[in-house]
Amino acid sequence: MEPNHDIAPLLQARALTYTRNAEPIFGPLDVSLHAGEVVLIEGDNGSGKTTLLKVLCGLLEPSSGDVLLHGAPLTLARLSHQVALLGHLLGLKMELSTLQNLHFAVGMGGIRPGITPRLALASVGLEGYEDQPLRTLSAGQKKRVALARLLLVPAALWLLDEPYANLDRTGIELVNRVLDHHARRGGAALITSHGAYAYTSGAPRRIALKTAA
Amino acid sequence: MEPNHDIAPLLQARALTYTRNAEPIFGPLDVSLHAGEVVLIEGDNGSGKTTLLKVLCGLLEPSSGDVLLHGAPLTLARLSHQVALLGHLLGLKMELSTLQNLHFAVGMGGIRPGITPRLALASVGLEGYEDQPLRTLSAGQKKRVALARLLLVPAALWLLDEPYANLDRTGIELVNRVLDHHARRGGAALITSHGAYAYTSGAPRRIALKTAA
Amino acid sequence: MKPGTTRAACVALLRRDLTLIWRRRGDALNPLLFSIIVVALFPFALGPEQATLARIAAGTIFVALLLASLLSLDMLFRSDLEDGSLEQLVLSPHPLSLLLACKIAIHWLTTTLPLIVIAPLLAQMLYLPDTVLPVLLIALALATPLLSLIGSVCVALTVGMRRSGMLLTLLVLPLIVPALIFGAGACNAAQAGLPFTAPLLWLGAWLVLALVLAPLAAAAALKISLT
Amino acid sequence: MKPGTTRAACVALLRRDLTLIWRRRGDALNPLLFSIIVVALFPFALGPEQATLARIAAGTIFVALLLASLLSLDMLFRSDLEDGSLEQLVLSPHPLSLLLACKIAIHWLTTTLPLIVIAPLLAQMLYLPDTVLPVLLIALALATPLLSLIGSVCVALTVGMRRSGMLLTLLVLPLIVPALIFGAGACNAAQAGLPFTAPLLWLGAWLVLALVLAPLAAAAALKISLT
Amino acid sequence: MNPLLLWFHKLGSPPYFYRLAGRFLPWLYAIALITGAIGLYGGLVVAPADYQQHDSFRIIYVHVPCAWMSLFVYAFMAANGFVALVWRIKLSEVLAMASAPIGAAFTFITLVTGSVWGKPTWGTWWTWDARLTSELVLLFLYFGVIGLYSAIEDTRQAARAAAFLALVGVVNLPIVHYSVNWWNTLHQAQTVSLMGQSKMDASMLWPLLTLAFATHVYFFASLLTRSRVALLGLESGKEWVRALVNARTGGRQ
Ligand code: HEM
Ligand SMILES: Nc1ncnc2c1ncn2[C@@H]1O[C@H](COP(=O)(O)OP(=O)(O)OP(=O)(O)O)[C@@H](O)[C@H]1O
Ligand SMILES: Nc1ncnc2c1ncn2[C@@H]1O[C@H](COP(=O)(O)OP(=O)(O)OP(=O)(O)O)[C@@H](O)[C@H]1O
Ligand SMILES: [Mg+2]
Ligand SMILES: [Mg+2]
Repeated sequence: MEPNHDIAPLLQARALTYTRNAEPIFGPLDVSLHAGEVVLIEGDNGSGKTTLLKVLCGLLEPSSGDVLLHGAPLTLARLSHQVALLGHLLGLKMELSTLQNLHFAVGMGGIRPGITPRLALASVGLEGYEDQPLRTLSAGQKKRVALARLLLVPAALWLLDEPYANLDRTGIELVNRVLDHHARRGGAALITSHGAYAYTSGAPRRIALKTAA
Repeated sequence: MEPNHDIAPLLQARALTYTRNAEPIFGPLDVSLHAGEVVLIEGDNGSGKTTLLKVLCGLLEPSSGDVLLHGAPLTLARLSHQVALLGHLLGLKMELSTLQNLHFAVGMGGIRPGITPRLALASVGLEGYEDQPLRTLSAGQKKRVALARLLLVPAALWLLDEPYANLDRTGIELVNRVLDHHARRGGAALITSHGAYAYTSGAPRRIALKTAA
Repeated sequence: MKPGTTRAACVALLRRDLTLIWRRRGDALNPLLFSIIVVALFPFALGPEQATLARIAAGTIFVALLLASLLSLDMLFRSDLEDGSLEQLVLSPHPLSLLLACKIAIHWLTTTLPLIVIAPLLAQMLYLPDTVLPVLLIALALATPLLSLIGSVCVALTVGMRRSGMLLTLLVLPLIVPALIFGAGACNAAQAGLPFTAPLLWLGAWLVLALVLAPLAAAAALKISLT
Repeated sequence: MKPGTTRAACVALLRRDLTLIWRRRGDALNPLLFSIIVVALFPFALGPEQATLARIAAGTIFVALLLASLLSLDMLFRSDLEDGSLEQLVLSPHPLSLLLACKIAIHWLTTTLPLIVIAPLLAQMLYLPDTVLPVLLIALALATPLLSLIGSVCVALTVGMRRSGMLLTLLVLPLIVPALIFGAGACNAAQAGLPFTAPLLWLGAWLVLALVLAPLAAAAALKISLT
Repeated sequence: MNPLLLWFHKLGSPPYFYRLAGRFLPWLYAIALITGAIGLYGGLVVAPADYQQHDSFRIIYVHVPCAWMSLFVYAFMAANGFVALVWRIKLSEVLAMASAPIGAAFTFITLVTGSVWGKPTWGTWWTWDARLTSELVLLFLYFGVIGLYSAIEDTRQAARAAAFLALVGVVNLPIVHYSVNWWNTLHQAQTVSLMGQSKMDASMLWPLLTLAFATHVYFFASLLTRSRVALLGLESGKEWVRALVNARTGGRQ
C-alpha cells in the first residue's frame, strides 16, 4: 500500500525536543509517519534514539513541541490499542512458556483476525518451542517471541527500538519480512538502528539523529 | 606476529562438552589457540557461544573434557593475570566516572607498560568523558570503556562475548583495530558473534557452533 | 469473553500472576517463615518467662506480620519493572487503576492471607491467651489489607529506584502507625478485659476508604515514577 | 605500591566501595531509619507503660538491629552481581577470601556501626536503665560483626538468585540465634543484677573464630554459587 | 585398586546404583513394614502402662524414633554433602538432597509429638527450652537446605550450594543432642544408651529399639525411591535412561 499523504498522518511530531537536566538530548525534530510507511531512525551510540521512541509513545514527556496521533495530541490515556512498543526490555515473563506469554498479550491487547498464538510462533520460526519457559531460550529466541507478539496484537503503529540487535542473519531477514507485511497491511513503523545493519527492503525513509554537541 | 605452533598453545580445549540439566549445550569441541591468533566463534542464537566462553575461563565447569592454559589444567585459582573476560555484563560501576572505573581495574589487575587510563580512554574515542559517571553514557559508550580496560590490564588471553553488539560503525572498526594490535603484540583472543557483523581484518580462523538438535 | 476488552485484560492479568506465583511458590513461603522466625526470636531475646511473653504477644505478632508483608510488598511491581512488563501495562489501553487493583488483590491473597492463617501458631509460641486470639485475627484481617493498599501507593512511587526496600519501609511505616495503634490496641484492650470494638470499627472504615482510593492513587503514582 | 599486587587490589577495592557508598549515602541511612522505626513501633503496639517497655528494651533493640543489619546484608554482593563486577572479582588473580574480607569489613563499618552508635537513642525510647546500656553496647559490638561474617557466607550462597532477601533471612537466623541468646541474655542478666561476663566472653570467642573462618567459607560459597 | 574402593566407584555410577537400588527396594519396604508393625504392637499393646504417666507415655514410640532419625538424617545428609563437595560425586548430591525432605518430616513429627506429649506432662504445648529450641532450629535448617536447593536453577549447582549450607549447619547437631546435659531443662535427659545401662524397663525398651530399627530401614527405602526418581531426571539425556524408557514402553516412541 502506498502511503496516502492526504489524510492526517498516523503519527506526527512537531518541533520536538527533549532535554535531560538542561542537556539537550535531541534537537527540534519534525517527523510525520503515514500508514504504510516504515521509517528508520539512524544515529550513533548515545544520539538519543531510545529517548525519542519513549517520547513518541508518551512514556517520557517532551521538553517542547508536541506529538499528534491521528491528528490529536497524544497522552498515555489515549493510546488505546494503537501503539505497540518493543524496547530493550521485551516485557515477557521468563517463568512462563512462550505460548502463555502470547496468550497474556492477547488478553491484554486483543488479537488480529486470522491469526492465533501458535501460528504467530510458527511464523517467527519457533515452532516446537510452544511450551518452553522463556528463561531457557537464548537472547535471540526471546526477541522472536516479542516479534510474534507484534504480529498478534492489533496496533497500527509500531515503535521498535533496535529490533535487529541480538538476532542472527535469518532473524534480521525475519524482521524485514514482518515489517514489509505490516506496511502492506496499512500499518506504520518507526525503527531505530545504529546503522551496522538495517532495514533493507525498498529504500526506507531515514531520519538521522546527531549526538548533541 | 605469526602464531608459533611449536610451543604449547595459550589455550587448549580437548573434547569439551557442556550439559545443563541433562541437555547438551555444545558438543565435543576441540579448540587450540596460540599466541598471536584471533579466533571467531560463530553460531546462531542459542548455539552456546556465551556458555563456551564461560567454560573456557573456568566460570562454568565442563561436563566432560578439559581446558588447558599454557598446557596446564585450568582452575579458577590458577588464572592469575592471564585471562580477561568481557561478557554481556561489563563489570563497570554506573555510579563511578570512567576514569575511576579504569583506576579500579588497574589496581586489581595491574597495568601494561607505556599506557595510562587517560591514554586508554582517548584511544577508544572517549576523550573528554573522563569525569562523566558511567550511568550517563549510552550503551555503546559503556562498551568502549570496557574496551579501554582491556587495553590497560595485562592479560594475554582475551575472551570477548559479542564485542560488536551495541556499537556503531566506528565502534566496530575500533574493536577490529584493538584486536589486531593485541594479536601483533603476542596476545590471543577468542571472540563470539552471531555472524551479522564480524572480525574483518585478515581472514580469522572461525569455529562454528551448531544448535544441539 | 472478547480478547482485548477490559474484563479480558483483568482475567488475563490475574491468570498470569497466579501462574507466576505458582511457579515460584518457594518465594511465596518466605514471608511466612520470616514472620515465624521474627516471632521466635523474641523468646530468645527476652527469656522464656510466660508472663512477659504473653504481655507482649499481640503487639509483637502485629509488628512481625506487618514487617513481613511490608517487605514482601517490595516485590509487587519489581519483576514487572525489571522485564519491561510494567511499561507494557502502562501503555495498555485499559484503566491502570483497575489492573493495579487486580495485582494488589493477588498480592494480599497469596502473601498476607497465609500470614493470618498461621497467626494462631505464632500466638501459641508467645502464650497469647486464647480469648484474645479472635480479636487478634479480626484486627489482622482489617489491618493487613489496609497495609497492602497504602503500601502499593508507596511502592508505585519508589518503583524506579534500585534497592528501594528500606526506603519503602520508611514511607509506609508512618502511614500505617494508626492501623497498628488501633489493631494492637484492640487486642491489648481485649487482653485487659476492656471493650475493644471501637478501634476495630475505625479500622474497617479506613479499609473501605482505602479500597476505593488506593488503586487510583497507585495508578497516578506509577505514571509519575515511570515517565 | 605496585598495581596488580594483592595489597594494591585490596586498597583499590576498599577505595572503590567507599566511593560507591558515599555516592549512595542515602541508601546507607536506610537501615538506621528502619531500626528506629521498628523500635518506635513497639510503644504503639504494646502501649506506653514504662515498666513493660523497660523489661523488653534490650531484647527488642537487639532484634531490631539484627534485622536491620540482616536486611542490609542482602546488598553485600547484589550490585556487584548485577553489573558483572562480581564475575571479574572471582576471575581476578587475588585470593578471593581476602577481597571478601575487605567487603565485609566495609559493610560492617558503614551500615552496622552507625546502628550501634544510635543504640543509646533507641535505649532511651524504650526506657532501658542506664546501667544496662554499656552491656548492651558491648554485646552489640560483639554480636553484629558475628552476624555480618556468618551472614556473608549465606549471602554468598544465595547470590545468584532473584529476590533472595527472605530466603537469606531464613538461612541466617538459625545460625545467629546463639548470638542473640548470649547477647540479649547478658543484657537481661545485667538488668536483673546477675553476672553477665560469661556470655560476653563466649560471644568474643565465636567472633574470633568467625573472623578467621567466615571469609574462607564465603569465598568457597561464592565460587559454588557462581560456577 | 582396592576391591572395596572399586565397589564404591561402581556404586557411584548412576545406572548401577539405579538397578541395585531397584533390586533392594521391595525388601527394604517389607522389612520396615514388618518390624514397624511388631514394634508398634509391642509398644501400644504389650508394654505395661507407665506408673506415673499411664498411657500417655506411649507416644514415646513415635516421638523418640523420629527424634533420633531427625538427627541421623541430618548427619547422613551432611556427610553426603561433604562427599559431593569434595569429590563431586553426582550420586552423593542426589542422596543428600533426597534426604532433606525426609529429615524435615521426621523433625516436624518430633516437634508435633513432643508438643502433644508436653501438654499432659509439662502442662504446656511449648517452652523455650534448649532441646526444644535447638530442634526447632534444626527444622529451620532443613527448610533452608530445601529452600536453597529449590531456588537455584541448575540442579547440580543447587545441590552443591545446599550441601554447603548443610555442612555449616552441622554445628547444631551436638547442641540438640547434648543440650539436656549442658543446660538443665524440662526435657528428659538421656535415658536410652546403646553401650551402657539404659534407665528404662526392658519391656518398654525392646519395642522402642525395634521401632528405631524400622524407621532407619524406612528412611533408606524412602531415600532410595526418591534418589531413583531424581537420578532419572538428572540423567534424562543419557543412554541408559533412554534404554530404560524404551524398554518400559516396549520400544514405542
Ligand atoms: C516439642 C517438644 C519436644 C521436642 C522438640 C523434643 C525433642 C527431642 C529430641 C530431639 C530427642 C532426641 C535427642 C537425642 O537423641 O539426642 C528427644 C528424645 C526424647 N524425648 Fe523429647 N522432645 C519434646 C518433648 C518431649 C516430652 C514432652 C517428653 C516426655 C516427657 C519427651 C521425652 C523424650 C525422651 C524420653 C527421649 C529419649 C531420650 C534419650 O534417651 O535420648 N520429649 N526429644
Ligand atoms: N538515565 C539517564 N540519565 C542521564 N543521561 C542519560 C540517561 N539515559 C540516557 N542518557 C543520555 O542520553 C543520551 C541518549 O541516550 P539514548 O539511550 O537515547 O541513546 P541511543 O541513541 O539509544 O544509544 P544506543 O545506540 O547506545 O542505544 C546519551 O548521551 C546518554 O548519555
Ligand atoms: N540459565 C539457563 N538455563 C537453561 N538454559 C539456558 C540458560 N542459559 C542459556 N540456556 C540455553 O543454553 C543454550 C545456549 O545459550 P547461550 O547463551 O550460550 O547462547 P548464545 O550462543 O550465547 O546465544 P545468543 O547469540 O542469543 O547470545 C540456549 O539454547 C539457551 O536456551
Ligand atoms: Mg538505545
Ligand atoms: Mg550470548
